[in-house]
Amino acid sequence: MDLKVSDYTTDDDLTVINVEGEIDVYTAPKLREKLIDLVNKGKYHLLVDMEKVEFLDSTGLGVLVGGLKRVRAHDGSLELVCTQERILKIFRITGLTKVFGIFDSVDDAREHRKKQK
Amino acid sequence: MDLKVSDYTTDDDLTVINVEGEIDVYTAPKLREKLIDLVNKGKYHLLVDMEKVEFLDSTGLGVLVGGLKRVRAHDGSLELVCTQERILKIFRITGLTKVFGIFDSVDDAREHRKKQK
Amino acid sequence: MAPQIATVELTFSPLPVHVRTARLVATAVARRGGVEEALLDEVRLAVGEACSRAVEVHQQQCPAEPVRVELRDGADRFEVMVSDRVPNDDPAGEAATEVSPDLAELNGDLNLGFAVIAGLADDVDIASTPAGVEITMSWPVKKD
Amino acid sequence: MAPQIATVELTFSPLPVHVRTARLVATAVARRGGVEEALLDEVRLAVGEACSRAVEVHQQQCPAEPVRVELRDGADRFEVMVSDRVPNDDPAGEAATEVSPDLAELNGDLNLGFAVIAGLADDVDIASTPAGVEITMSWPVKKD
Ligand SMILES: Nc1ncnc2c1ncn2[C@@H]1O[C@H](COP(=O)(O)OP(=O)(O)O)[C@@H](O)[C@H]1O
Ligand SMILES: Nc1ncnc2c1ncn2[C@@H]1O[C@H](COP(=O)(O)OP(=O)(O)O)[C@@H](O)[C@H]1O
Repeated sequence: MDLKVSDYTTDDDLTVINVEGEIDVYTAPKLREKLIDLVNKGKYHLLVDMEKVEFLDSTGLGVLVGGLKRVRAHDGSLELVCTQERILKIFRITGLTKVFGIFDSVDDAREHRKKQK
Repeated sequence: MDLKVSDYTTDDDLTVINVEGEIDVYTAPKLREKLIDLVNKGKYHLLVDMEKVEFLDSTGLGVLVGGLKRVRAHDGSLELVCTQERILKIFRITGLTKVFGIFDSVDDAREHRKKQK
Repeated sequence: MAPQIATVELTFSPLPVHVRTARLVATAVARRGGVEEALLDEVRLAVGEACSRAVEVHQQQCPAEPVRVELRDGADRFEVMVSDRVPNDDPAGEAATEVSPDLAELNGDLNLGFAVIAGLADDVDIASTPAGVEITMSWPVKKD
Repeated sequence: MAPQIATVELTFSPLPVHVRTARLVATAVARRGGVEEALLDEVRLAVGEACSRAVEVHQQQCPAEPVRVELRDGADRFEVMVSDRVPNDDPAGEAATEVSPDLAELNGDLNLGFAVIAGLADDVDIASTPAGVEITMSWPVKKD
């Protein structure tokens, strides 16, 4: 199962990254490139939609953490959309649920973002 | 994928054996037992419906050939229903298309049987 | 052809259930190695036949020894070698016998397995070494 | 516990793509060995993590050596051992470090892989031998 990564930016300047497939040691570099690319283009508010992710390992986690560090350097944010228990479990095991904002939907994340402004 | 084997006998005394799943070195003994069991019960006209067979190897072929030998010993018959190209190919490669009557459907096989009587 | 390295090797106790594992692995590695979808069915079946045969001879002669499958993902061929540890077998001789559809012949051991391998693999080599029998099969690869 | 035999062994060149093969094989053998469906996700992930780690150290230190995965289908446990050929590593020490959610700590190497393994495998043992590092994990089996 290969990894598909696409993105779009909303009018409130949030860049939503849709990830589909398996994020593992084989495919994580692709996601990493996408995140680096977006930051280089000045997109510092990222929301990674994980709803279509079928598998996630620590390499994938590492890439998300790396992305977070990058956007933080620009006072940005990297948050996640994830409701899948098997994926959430991996964030929980590694303590990363406390590091990432995790939302039930893209709309929830945008709502939250508006309130914080 | 395990193998499911079930059977019923029509009023024209044909016993239809429905086989579902993979017939290979691991599961073929199950089909073999069913054929032996039917012959022991006096069922000498067998029609094996292969439409739901997902995989067939030479062990499975061997079991069908073994069944054919058994019913022939009682002037019986063992025929097949198979339209799947990937399964037919295996009969063709081994020359067994010339040994088994192969039909497109259970009805076709019954029709053929009536004409021969 | 350039020397090929064994990228994945599987060894397993000679039990029918592990033939399924071997089929699964061979198909997955072949797919990733660039073997066309249309050929994967052939890989699955031919590797299964070679492994079934090896399991059978091991069960008879050396049930404690594992069967070995080597998958080599070469530049232009995907190669599979299945080796058993039972020498003095005569698989090539058997394989040479054409399968006859004559029912009279079905009394003997038909070696349908070899017929299937020969019919499916693009290229087959059966070698009888002092250690045992090695069946090597290969298929073309489309690299992108 | 009774001595267990290695029923299936997989060795592969240290490439990320083969970690996928290892996950596939481990999950298939675990399923057939009687590991409950609910636990298979954990097997898949933990084996993947151990193999990813081994691939990484091999790529750095011995890219020509294969990584080995042994799957032992025991009477009451399904056991997986992943071994690399890179000694003098200190995986146990690293593993002992608790993963802290403090962002300040994310600058260092988090060893998220070990955190995942430790969190998922029912029983984990990490041994540093002169030959390399062996990570052994196991899960309960329900035999019918
Ligand atoms: N496999 C991994 N295991 C643990 N932590 C990782 C892993 N991969 C990346 N990280 C963490 O993510 C950070 C960023 O890694 P990476 O994506 O390679 O970007 P960078 O180029 O900034 O190093 C690393 O400093 C490390 O803390
Ligand atoms: N794996 C096989 N390869 C080739 N021929 C086989 C195989 N299995 C069975 N046969 C053929 O089918 C016949 C019947 O085999 P089997 O089903 O074991 O019943 P039997 O109890 O009559 O030997 C065998 O004599 C042989 O010709």
